[in-house]
Amino acid sequence: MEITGEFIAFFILSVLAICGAVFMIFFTNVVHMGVSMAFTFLSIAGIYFLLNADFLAVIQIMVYTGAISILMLFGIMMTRHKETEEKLNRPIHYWLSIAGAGVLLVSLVLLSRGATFVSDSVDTKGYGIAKIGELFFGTYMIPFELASILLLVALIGSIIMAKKEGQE
Amino acid sequence: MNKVFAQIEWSLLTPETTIIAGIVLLLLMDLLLPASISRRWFGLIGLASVLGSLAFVISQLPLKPAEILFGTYRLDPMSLVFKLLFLTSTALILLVAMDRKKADKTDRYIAEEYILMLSALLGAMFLASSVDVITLFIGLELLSISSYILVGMRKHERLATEAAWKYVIYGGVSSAFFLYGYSFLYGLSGTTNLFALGQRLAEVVQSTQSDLFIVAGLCLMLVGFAFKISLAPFHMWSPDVYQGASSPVASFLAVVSKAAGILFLIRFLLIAMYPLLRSEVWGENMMWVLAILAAVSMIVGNTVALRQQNVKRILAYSGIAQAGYLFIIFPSLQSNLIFVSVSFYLVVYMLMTIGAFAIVHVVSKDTGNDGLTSFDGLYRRSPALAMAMTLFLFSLAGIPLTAGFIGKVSLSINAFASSHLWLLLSTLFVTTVISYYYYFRIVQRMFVGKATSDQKVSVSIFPALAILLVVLGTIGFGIMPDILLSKLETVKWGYGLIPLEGIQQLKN
Amino acid sequence: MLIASYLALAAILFVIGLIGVLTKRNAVIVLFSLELMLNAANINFVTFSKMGLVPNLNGQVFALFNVVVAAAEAAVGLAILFAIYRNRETIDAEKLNLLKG
Amino acid sequence: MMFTWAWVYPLFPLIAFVLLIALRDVMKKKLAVIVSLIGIGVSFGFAVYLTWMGIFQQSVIQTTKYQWFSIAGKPLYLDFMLEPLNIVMIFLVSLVSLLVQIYSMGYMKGDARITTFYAYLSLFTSSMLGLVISANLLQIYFFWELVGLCSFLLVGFWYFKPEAKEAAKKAFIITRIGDIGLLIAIFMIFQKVGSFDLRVIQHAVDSGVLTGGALTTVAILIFVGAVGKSGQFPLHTWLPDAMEGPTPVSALIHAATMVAAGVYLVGNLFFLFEGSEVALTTVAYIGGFTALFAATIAVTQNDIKRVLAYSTVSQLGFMMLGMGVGSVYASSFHLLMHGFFKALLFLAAGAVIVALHHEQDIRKMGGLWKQSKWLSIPFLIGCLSISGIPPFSGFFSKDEILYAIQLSGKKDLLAIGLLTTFFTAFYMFRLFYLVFAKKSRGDQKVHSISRSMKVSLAVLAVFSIVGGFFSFPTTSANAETITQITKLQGHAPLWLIGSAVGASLLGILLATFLYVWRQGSADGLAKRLSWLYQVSYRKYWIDELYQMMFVSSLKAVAWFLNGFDRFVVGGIVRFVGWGTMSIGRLGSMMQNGQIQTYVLVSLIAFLILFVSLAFGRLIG
Repeated sequence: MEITGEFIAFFILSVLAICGAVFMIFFTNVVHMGVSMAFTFLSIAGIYFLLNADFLAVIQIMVYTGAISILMLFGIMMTRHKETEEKLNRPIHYWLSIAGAGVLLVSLVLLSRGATFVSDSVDTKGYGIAKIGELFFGTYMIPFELASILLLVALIGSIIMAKKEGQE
Repeated sequence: MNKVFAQIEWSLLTPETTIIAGIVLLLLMDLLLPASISRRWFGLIGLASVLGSLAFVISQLPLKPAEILFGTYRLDPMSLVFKLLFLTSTALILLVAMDRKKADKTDRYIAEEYILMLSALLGAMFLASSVDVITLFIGLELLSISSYILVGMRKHERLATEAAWKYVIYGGVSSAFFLYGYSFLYGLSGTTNLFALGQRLAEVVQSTQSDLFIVAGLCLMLVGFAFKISLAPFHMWSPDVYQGASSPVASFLAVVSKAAGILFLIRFLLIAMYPLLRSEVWGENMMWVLAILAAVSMIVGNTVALRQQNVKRILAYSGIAQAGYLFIIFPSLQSNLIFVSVSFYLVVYMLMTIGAFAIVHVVSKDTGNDGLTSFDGLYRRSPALAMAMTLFLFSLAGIPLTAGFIGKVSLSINAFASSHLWLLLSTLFVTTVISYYYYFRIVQRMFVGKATSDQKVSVSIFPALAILLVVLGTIGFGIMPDILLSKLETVKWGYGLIPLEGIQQLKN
Repeated sequence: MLIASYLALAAILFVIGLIGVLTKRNAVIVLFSLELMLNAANINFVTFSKMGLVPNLNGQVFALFNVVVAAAEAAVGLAILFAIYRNRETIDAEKLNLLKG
Repeated sequence: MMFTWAWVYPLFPLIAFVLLIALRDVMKKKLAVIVSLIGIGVSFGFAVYLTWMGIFQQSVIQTTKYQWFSIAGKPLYLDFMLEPLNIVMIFLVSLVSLLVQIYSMGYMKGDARITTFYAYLSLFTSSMLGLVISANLLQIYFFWELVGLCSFLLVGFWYFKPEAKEAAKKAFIITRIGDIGLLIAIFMIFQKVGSFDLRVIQHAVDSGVLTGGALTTVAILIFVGAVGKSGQFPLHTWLPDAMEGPTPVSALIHAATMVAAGVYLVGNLFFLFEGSEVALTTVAYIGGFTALFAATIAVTQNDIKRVLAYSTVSQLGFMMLGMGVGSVYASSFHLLMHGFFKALLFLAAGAVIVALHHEQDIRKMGGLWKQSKWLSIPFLIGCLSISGIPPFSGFFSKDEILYAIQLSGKKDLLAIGLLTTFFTAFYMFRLFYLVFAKKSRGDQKVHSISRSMKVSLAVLAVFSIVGGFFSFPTTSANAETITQITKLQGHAPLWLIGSAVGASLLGILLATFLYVWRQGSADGLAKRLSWLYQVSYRKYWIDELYQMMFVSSLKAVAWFLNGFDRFVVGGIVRFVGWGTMSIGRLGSMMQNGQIQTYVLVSLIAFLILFVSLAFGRLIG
């Protein structure tokens, strides 16, 4: 395989992403878990850059690495009961989960391996933010508006659920 | 670009905009009215906007199929029927939901509750009128996220929050499976339009002789569909969530959410997958998958229901079984007739489920719990309620003279007429017999059990109206099903499954 | 650069996310893992948007929509967890099992 | 001018039911009974009119049909038929219902839920009448289920008795096994023919659309439904247990009408059976076997109602046997006569039970002959009738069936028929003697029976005596009817009549010998005349014979069949229950409240799906 800059970048980013995710699984300190997950999200943003999805990468950093990670850390802080995560008390469940996930992984990787018929490179000059904007306010205008209602609903819902009672 | 927008017939969207207007109005009222004013009548605003929307939908008749922006919004007979179904059920559920406890702890979120119900409805309506996966997905998520919160609204109750949590996680996982699966199909087709998708997939299969990615994608997506429809073994969230949610919300999930999932599945399979389903191997495989899901649902739903002590859980399991009944017809996807049966059964299912949950709501409000015991001796206390509940349960069980019987007959007939799935039908018959047991158990408790108090169960005017309407429907469609069936038979279902140009060609 | 590598990366992240959902006891981490699964799906979309059989921007647009949905889901999920924490002082996934049977 | 509204028959009892159920808290009990009686009375009035017009005047009765709904583009009609078989059934059902309701005024007096009881009875009558006028399979099924439901409600009417509850459950489950067969048959027919309409189906059979293996399968599946409802072997076990219900219910539902519905169904759909030799043979042999073995069991029973219940099973088997050898005429005739005398026997037995303070064990009864002529004479009439002694009604109809068997040429079945006749006479007179002969074995004073009960007994007794003199209506050869009922050619030969009556007399004689003479002879042996010594000497070997033939062998049969009931049929019932419950238990065990388990279950299900569909190709 020819070693290109893209390959090296992909290699580093994916190792980072996978490590972050794996550490999340194996860490015992809950805060560490959150931080390692943030790393994964950041690496995914890098992957998006590699795939010429600049706008999405920026959004990924802002929403995931920024907002959601911080939100989750807040969540961990505010609901912290114990600092460390304990192991599951259900060994059968645990091992079945690992086995099931293993089978899934094997089949998905085998599946990806078979993706040879997919064209390998494409002209991505047109993948600019302007084009995305056109799509959003053209073809996908209706789902776009719908998404705004979705966010409104999420906002209202979060407020209801998270609000402390008895303040008034 | 501006010209394009000017040409689009935005007036098609009036039913949806009416709902949005209702949401905005509720938000503003809640904001502007002083806290001291009771918000209990807000339900009327919600109801008004639903009824307004219903009127607009009806005013779109006689229907001219139309599309906006490449099918991201589309109006065809299928979407119209399902919208009518969603709107009617929401209207009935709103009537029930207006009956609230005195000084309920959730009273301060009364406006939000109606807003969320309307927004969930809005999601379902957009889902009903689209053939674009993005709109379908966003509509589905709007429905889901609104429902998550609706379930957890009574946040001072442990059961409610726990139910909401389970719903979010299960819903999230199935969304992830759905998206992951669809990503493969996108990779093959590069489109989000269902018609283009179907065409492209058929070409791909022909040119590469491989359908591995399609199978993988479809299997992954099925998790998402089966979750929404609560088909076993992807049903496990539903009993817990129904129990934790308030009864009106549970009936909303059981009816609107389920019907939306079914519509999505129908459109997806019959538009995007249809070219493949017609091929022998593919069709056969898919037939078996759906048949197994249906059989497992019937068996699991009906047997586990036997062990339940909580009425809402019983109804949840019964809903799982009902989804299974509905699916006996799907293995024979070729037939156009299935739509008549499916839509008729959905209407019937809507009536009896909303009715049953409405009574659970009224009774549990009175007794303070929704266990089986709360129904003890209901006949002595409120004969009318007990009779209505008996009717709904009989209808769910498929006893003659109720709409449920006709629904089951019409499903079985079409399943017979177009396929040879004896196994599925035998399962239907056998599990129906099993189901008698737990339905009768409730009936027995109502008529024979000893009531803990002699007081009448108080029912306020709105839920009484809803129950009355539902009773009339259940009996009416049971005795004179032709009122509805003949209407449904004239609907041009096929228009919902072909591109707009195709429809215009057909018309000329 | 092979498309298979990207797809494999997505698959690995998806499965790790799933393991997190299945085995973590802290509910916040469960929610976090769920986000990871959604992200994995997004990687697929973006990959196909560049290297699919019919590459176009629709994949990226879909991914953007997914980000919106995922964020909304995360917010709502976390808010629900707060409510649970207020109710019973714990968000241990193993203890959230009042509803069963 | 003949009125064509067939639906009036079920209508009035239905109205009565609705009124009774709706107003059962406000209505006085007396009024409720009157309302119910009026409902069935009106229907009976119409039935008499119909019988007069349709049978005695032989006018052709037109019926109209109404479109109900359409499925798959095919209209479904509410369709009625008023052919001779239907008219007779309407007459039988409405008459027995009316009499049972009159009887219940006395029998159920003082029961707190008498209004409910009458409501259920009305609903039953209504649905039974609906059943016998339906000309559409789906409609038949509809009412078929409804009568089953009423039976369930009425068997379990005294739900506070655990046995009643169990019996209701058993009846429900076992008849449902048959119903599934019937339902599958109905849908198979629809698939092949495209209609539920009996006329269309008949046409399809005639024109060869439905033929061969499919026809056999359909016919046998329909027979499975009839087996469940009519208590044929091996689904008979629910019927004796159903005797836990109130006795009027046993008389109406489990003797005269509902259990005969299976026979009626076979008769009504006889055109399906006609085309298939296999199906007919199955019907004949199952019927014959049931007739014989139920009769032998009846010999060993000690509960008065259970004897009658087994007798019902046996007689229904006899009717099936008649159907199986191809004579709708003979079987329907016997069905009608059986309806009269079995209802009479049950109502009399109910009166006995009331008179003896709810004692049902015949070993503790006796001597009622002298105490109450009102009980003993109707009971005797019933016994003579069922035994087939001329000129009582049973003689005529039984004779026709035996003649039909003889015509079919099946010697083995004829032997079974005669043997059944013998056993029938024997167990009926055993019952009669134990209850009525000799001295009273209990020492309580006998209750007097009320007037309403006497009326019903008297009417049924009259019908049991004279019923046989009216011949069963037949269809004219050129009429377009669904059920062709034609008289048997010629008359039964004298030897057949002679051997049938002889078998009965032998049975009666044996019973007399064993239960009347033998007992008396034991104490005062020395004082008797010498021929009594002879008798007592003979008694010795008759005792041996009795011991060998009846006590031992029948006990063995009974033991075997009891085992069959308990282990095989009961086993099936239990297994169905157990299997269902364990799937339920497993399902609810997995539902352990952990969302992670739920996700895991879904994951595994998904993997099974995915791997089975695609994994092979993934590796390859």
